[in-house]
Amino acid sequence: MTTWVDTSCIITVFLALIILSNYRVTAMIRIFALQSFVLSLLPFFLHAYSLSGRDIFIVIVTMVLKAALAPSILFWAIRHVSMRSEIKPILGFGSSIILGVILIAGAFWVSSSLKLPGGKPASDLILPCSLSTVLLGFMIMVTRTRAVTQVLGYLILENGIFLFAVSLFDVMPVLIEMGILLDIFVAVFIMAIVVNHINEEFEKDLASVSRSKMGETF
Amino acid sequence: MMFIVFSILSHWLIVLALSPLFAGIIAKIKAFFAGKKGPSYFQLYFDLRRLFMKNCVYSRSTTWVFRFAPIVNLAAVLVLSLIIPLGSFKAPVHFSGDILLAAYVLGLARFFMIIAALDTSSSFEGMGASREAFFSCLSEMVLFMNFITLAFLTHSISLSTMIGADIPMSWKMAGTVLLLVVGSLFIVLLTENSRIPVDDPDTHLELTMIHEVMLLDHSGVDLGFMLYASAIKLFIFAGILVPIVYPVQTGIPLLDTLIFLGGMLGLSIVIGVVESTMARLRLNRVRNLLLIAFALAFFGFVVKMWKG
Amino acid sequence: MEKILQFPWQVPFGELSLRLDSLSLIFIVAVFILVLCAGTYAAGYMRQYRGKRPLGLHIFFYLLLSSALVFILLADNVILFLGAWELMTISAYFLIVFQDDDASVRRAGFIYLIASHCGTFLLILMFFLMAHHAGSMDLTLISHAGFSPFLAGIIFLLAIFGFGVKAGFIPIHIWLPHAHPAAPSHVSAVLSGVMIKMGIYGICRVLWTINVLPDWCGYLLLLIGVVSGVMGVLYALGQHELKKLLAYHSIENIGIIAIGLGVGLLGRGHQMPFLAVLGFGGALLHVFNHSIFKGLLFLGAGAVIQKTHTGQMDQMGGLARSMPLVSLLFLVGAMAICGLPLFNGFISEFIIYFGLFQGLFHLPLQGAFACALGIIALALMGSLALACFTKVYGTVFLGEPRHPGIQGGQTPALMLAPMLILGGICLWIGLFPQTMAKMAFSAGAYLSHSQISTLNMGNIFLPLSFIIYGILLFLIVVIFLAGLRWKLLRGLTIPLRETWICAFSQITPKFQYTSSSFARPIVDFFKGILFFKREGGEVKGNFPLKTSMASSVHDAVEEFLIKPMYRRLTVLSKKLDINRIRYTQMYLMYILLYLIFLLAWKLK
Amino acid sequence: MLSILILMPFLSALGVLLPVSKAFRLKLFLVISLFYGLIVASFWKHLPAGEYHGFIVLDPLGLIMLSIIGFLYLSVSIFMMGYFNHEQRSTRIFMACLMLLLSTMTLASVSYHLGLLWVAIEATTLFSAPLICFHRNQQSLQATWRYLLICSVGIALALMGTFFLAIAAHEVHTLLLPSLLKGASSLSVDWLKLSIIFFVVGYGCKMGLAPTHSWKPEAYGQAPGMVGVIMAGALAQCSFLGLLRISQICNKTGLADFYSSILIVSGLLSLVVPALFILGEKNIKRAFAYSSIEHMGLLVLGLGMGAVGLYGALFHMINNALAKVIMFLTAGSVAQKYGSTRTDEVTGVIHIYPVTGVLLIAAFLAGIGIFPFATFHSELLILNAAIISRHFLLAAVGVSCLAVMFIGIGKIVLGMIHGKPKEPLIAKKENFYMNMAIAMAVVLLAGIGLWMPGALKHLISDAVLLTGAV
Repeated sequence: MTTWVDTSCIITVFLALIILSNYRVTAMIRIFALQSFVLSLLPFFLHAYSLSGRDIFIVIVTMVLKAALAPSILFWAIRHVSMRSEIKPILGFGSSIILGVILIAGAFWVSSSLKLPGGKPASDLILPCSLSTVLLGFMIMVTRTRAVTQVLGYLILENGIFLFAVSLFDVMPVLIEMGILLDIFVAVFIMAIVVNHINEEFEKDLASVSRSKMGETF
Repeated sequence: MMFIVFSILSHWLIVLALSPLFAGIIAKIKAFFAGKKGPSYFQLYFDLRRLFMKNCVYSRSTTWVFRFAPIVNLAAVLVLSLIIPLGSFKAPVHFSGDILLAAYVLGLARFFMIIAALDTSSSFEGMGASREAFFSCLSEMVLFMNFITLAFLTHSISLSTMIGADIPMSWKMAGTVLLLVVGSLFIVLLTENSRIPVDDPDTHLELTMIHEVMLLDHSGVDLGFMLYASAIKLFIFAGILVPIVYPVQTGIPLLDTLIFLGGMLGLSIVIGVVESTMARLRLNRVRNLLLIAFALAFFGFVVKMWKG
Repeated sequence: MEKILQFPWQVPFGELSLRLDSLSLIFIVAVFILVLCAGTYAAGYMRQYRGKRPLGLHIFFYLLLSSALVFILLADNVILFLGAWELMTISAYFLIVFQDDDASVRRAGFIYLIASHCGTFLLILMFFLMAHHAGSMDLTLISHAGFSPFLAGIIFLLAIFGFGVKAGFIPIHIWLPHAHPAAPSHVSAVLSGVMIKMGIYGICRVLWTINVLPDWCGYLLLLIGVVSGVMGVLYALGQHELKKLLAYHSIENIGIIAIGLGVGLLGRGHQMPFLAVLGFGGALLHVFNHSIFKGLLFLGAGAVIQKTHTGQMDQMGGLARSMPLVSLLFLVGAMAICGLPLFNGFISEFIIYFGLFQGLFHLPLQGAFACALGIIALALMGSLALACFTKVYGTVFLGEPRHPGIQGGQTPALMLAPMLILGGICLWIGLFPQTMAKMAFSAGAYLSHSQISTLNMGNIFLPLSFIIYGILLFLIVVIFLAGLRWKLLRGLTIPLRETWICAFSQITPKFQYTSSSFARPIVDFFKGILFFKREGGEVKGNFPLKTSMASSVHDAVEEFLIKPMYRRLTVLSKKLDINRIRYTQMYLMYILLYLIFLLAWKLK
Repeated sequence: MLSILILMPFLSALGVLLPVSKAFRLKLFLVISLFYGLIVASFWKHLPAGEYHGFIVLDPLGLIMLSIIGFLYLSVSIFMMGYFNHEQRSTRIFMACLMLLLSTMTLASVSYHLGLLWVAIEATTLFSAPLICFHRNQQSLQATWRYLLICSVGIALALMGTFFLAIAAHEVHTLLLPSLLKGASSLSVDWLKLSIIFFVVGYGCKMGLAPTHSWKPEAYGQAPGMVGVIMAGALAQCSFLGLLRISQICNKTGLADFYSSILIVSGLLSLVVPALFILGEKNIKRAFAYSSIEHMGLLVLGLGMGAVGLYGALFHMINNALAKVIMFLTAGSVAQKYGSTRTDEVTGVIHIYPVTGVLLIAAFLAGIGIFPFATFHSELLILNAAIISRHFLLAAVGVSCLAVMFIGIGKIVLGMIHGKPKEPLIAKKENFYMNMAIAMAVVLLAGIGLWMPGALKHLISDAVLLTGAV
């Protein structure tokens, strides 16, 4: 089963890289949904032979939250604020790919010095891949100017964390549940975006908001 | 006690009696060089007598300060005169630090002179006052530089010692130093007593006046006091200079006094000659003159330090 | 003599330990006299503001300031000292900005606050260095610890800058000439009289605490004294505003004090207790004297400004006739500050001179040279101060009013009484200096860690008594001459005429020399270091019409150092602030970079 | 007992959400915070027993935090009695969120399980967001957004930190603090280091340490005064509690130097950065925000400097909280009176509103740490710790930053206090509740500065012992 785990890790990182280099919002959301789907299958691969009730629960919840709910909220959001794509990419395709690759390299470099303790890990790719997904997600947030896409980046980052959490499945009881809490948290604050029309406010380019207005209260 | 009182009084007697004569001699010399007969040696005595008989006239804008200033002025120079040894080694009043008292009593007199001048609210006197204030700053600096050098030479801050007994010895040891000091002191003398080339004591009505113009509004007794004071002041400065250049001491009081007076006579002649041969300097040159004097004294100090 | 009281005080490192020794005693006496006098004066002076301003707050801060001053002088514990110090700084600020509807006043107050608070921070560092080294927050214990020359030097420098800001050493004096004119007069009296002396006290305390200092400290102190003194009085000459002029004179006197301290320090360093006592004692006596006569001068200035509603000397004149008593008292103060005989200023300056001459005779060459420098500087200061105060007295009180609006009037007794007291003290010390001199000398001996009984103080007291005889003699002569004059003029009616200005008929007050024109030659002479500016004044055309001339002396340090620095900082932070408006993700990027930095720094 | 403390506000939040009158809400709020305060006060006598098998335990550190929270809520609730007389906006959500925030912060300060701690802090972020955009205008929404984004990133990082810690502690097999400390020797150092870094950055975001501080001026600038108090005084310090917990572990595992070096770096940054920004500032709330960054930096520095510094830091936690009450509440009342918080629009407060003016003076003095306010002592303690631990340069830099800070804040606040007001000089009537709420804090802070209560002293030293700092 290790191959399955490895491939899903690789796929996760790769998809994150694609998203980083992509600027069409709908496409980004779809790819994200795919990534979440792959991730949510991980518990199966990890405990293929000894599926516990907890596994089933995790898989279902994550699938619902990550692969279904979050994307649909995002779609709703962009429909609501009627935006299709980023206005101006801060980084071009090439440069973002290169940056992503560098980040991935860094992630592998850092995690090379860290050994997952306790028995033989399900896959030694999990740690580097999760780290690089986190960094890529971070990078996406940094390079996007729109609220929705930044949230997307955050979701990717959070997928990376989830990937890591899954690997810790039997090291510590409650961790994955905490990851799921994070999901809920995110879901809530996407709502916040939509409800508060933050995006409409953000249609005005932030840079154009004058210093005095920023400084102004009331 | 009695002795002190007696010596003080006799000292004053000499000063009061001789200072106008000293000024008279200088005037005579100048007249001689100008090829005139000139006033009598005793002209100043007559003037003073006349002035003391006369009534005063005051400006409406003046206050008590204006009336008070001449008194302070005369009193100051009289007190000052007590620390000058006339011929003998010691002056009637001598203690370590008496030069400081002297300098500051002089300052007191100057203070009142200046505010009295400003009291008249006349532009000329204001001008004079301002210049007096300025030049006195420099001359005082020079004076103190000389004091420092002399003090450093004699390890004392009492004038009677500084220009007293061991001056002849110092001439042997550090003659150059004393030479420099003498030069700079002479310039101070000219400035402080408003002689040519710094100032002209004979005219009162020139915009380039410094000291003399401050007397414009004084009249009668006050003017008398003022003139007497300046005469005494000149006498005092000469009295400081003479023992340094002419340090002959026999030990017989009377004889010493005579020798001293001889020295004074000589100095008066020198002053007269200088005054009549030199032209008045432009005002802004005066300060350069004073700076030169300072340089001289300072150089003296440095040389002394060098000799150790 | 020293008394120590200790109470528990439950704050970190805090202990309510008070010590009263001969050093703090002389300061405390000055504080009490001046605070009481100024307070009484204020009772009369502040009447004009009743109902217009929050007087309650003002009084509160005045009392706070007074008590803070006392606590500073008594504090034997670092925390207590610093706390009292902070209180003093703040309450003084709120006293200064009393007339806060005037923008310049606010600015002055703020400059003061910044300057002194920065000083405080240096002090915190200094005290903690001391405490860290000695392992105690108690000054008495710290004084028992030995300090390495290097550490002692560092601490000394911190003290010079930290306390120097308060004391107003040049070049860290910038707050002083702004704050004093801005404050109400009784406040300026307290500020200049005692508050800036706290800086001196602090330095003395440090000198006392660290009893072995490297040699250069003495020279540095002396040099600072010379520079501050001369520059201070020169700036003072350049001023047109009465209280600003007085403020600069405070700097000058602080310079004189610093010279005294420097000589004392040199004496202490070279094991010459007599010299040390002379230097320290002279300085401390001058501290006392200055607080008295400067207080008197500020109160007098206040009385004048209250009537004329302006501090511009070029407009004043002839006030001696309308307010004779005030003018007389001001004259006393002026003569005292010029160090003229008869008043207290002369005594302390004489002692310092004496010490300098002793140093000239007995110190090694460079020391002697430094002393000579000090003497020259003192002489120059003396004569410049004389010029300055003849200018003040002549243009403010004598002559004719230069502006129609100027007339004096009755000054309430509540304001006159304290001035009379202060003037009386000036005369008392001037004629009978023994008491205060003894006090100052014992303080000096305490500061130089030497027993006064072992020294032959006659060497200084004898000249002092001679000085007094000389002054008395002078008075006798004056009286005699006055009598003579009266006798000569008896029976004659003295006619009053116009001032005779060389046969010129219509005389107007405009003819008079103004204070600026009076000071002009000196200011011109020192142009090089004074940054003396003139605008206008040149006459054009064959038939010149109206023209105007304005001259001003600018404070070099402020113009060329402080202002540009502050401007730069503000501009920088504005630039950064613009950056703040950029996209949020820039900050996300900072976080990312920070994370990566930490990872790279700590994990490899 | 503790669970009551957590649940009471939670339920009352639900109560607040019901459609009741504003007056009732205010009263309910006041009563709840009074109860809360009383309960916390009772803890000073003896600490309550742990609950939920040691997941929830109150130790001296937690008690310090709880007392701070309690006092803050009390004064805020009193303040609101006056403040909301003039507000038309609906207060339902606002108060509910405040209450939820209270319960979550309580949870955070009593949770002995690092996972639980993380959960609590995440929840606080969620509930504090709506408070910021109380005035729903563009700027406040932007501020909220920035706050949410940055803090959620922080939380994610903190979560990773927790995970790493979990891996480090795989032998202990739990994140309960006591067992972690017991099994400290078995923790794997590399993972611990990694987790420490992520914790510092993650919780640093919530504390607003530079360079993650950028949300602070925005959020505090937009939020109403009370929220500023809660966030700067309680919320930020809750996440500092997280760092304190980490330091407990580090002191056990001999990573103290590693930890303190990181802390000193971020502390220094948080001293320098606001000093660079403050001089250009005109808005009093933003200025106070910068000063709060500065104080967070001081806390972290203190934590990084061994026992003495920690003592100072804990003392400073309390003083800072009280100072923030004074500062932000005064700013709030000024803002409400003038409709602005910019120093060029607000002048002459002392002439029109004498009491507020005096309080503003107090706020200034307390904020920059002037005797007799206790902030003076705690700042000195931390500086002294820097010198004792021989970080002379650090002390010098810190001192100069404090000086610049002082200039910046002074320029703004004093500019407001003095000056010729636009309106005529007639003293106006002021609201009793608002001034009283502030005055309470002033008296307390000055009181501590003049005479530090023995109980407090002991509490702090117990806390220091607890962390095992040397």
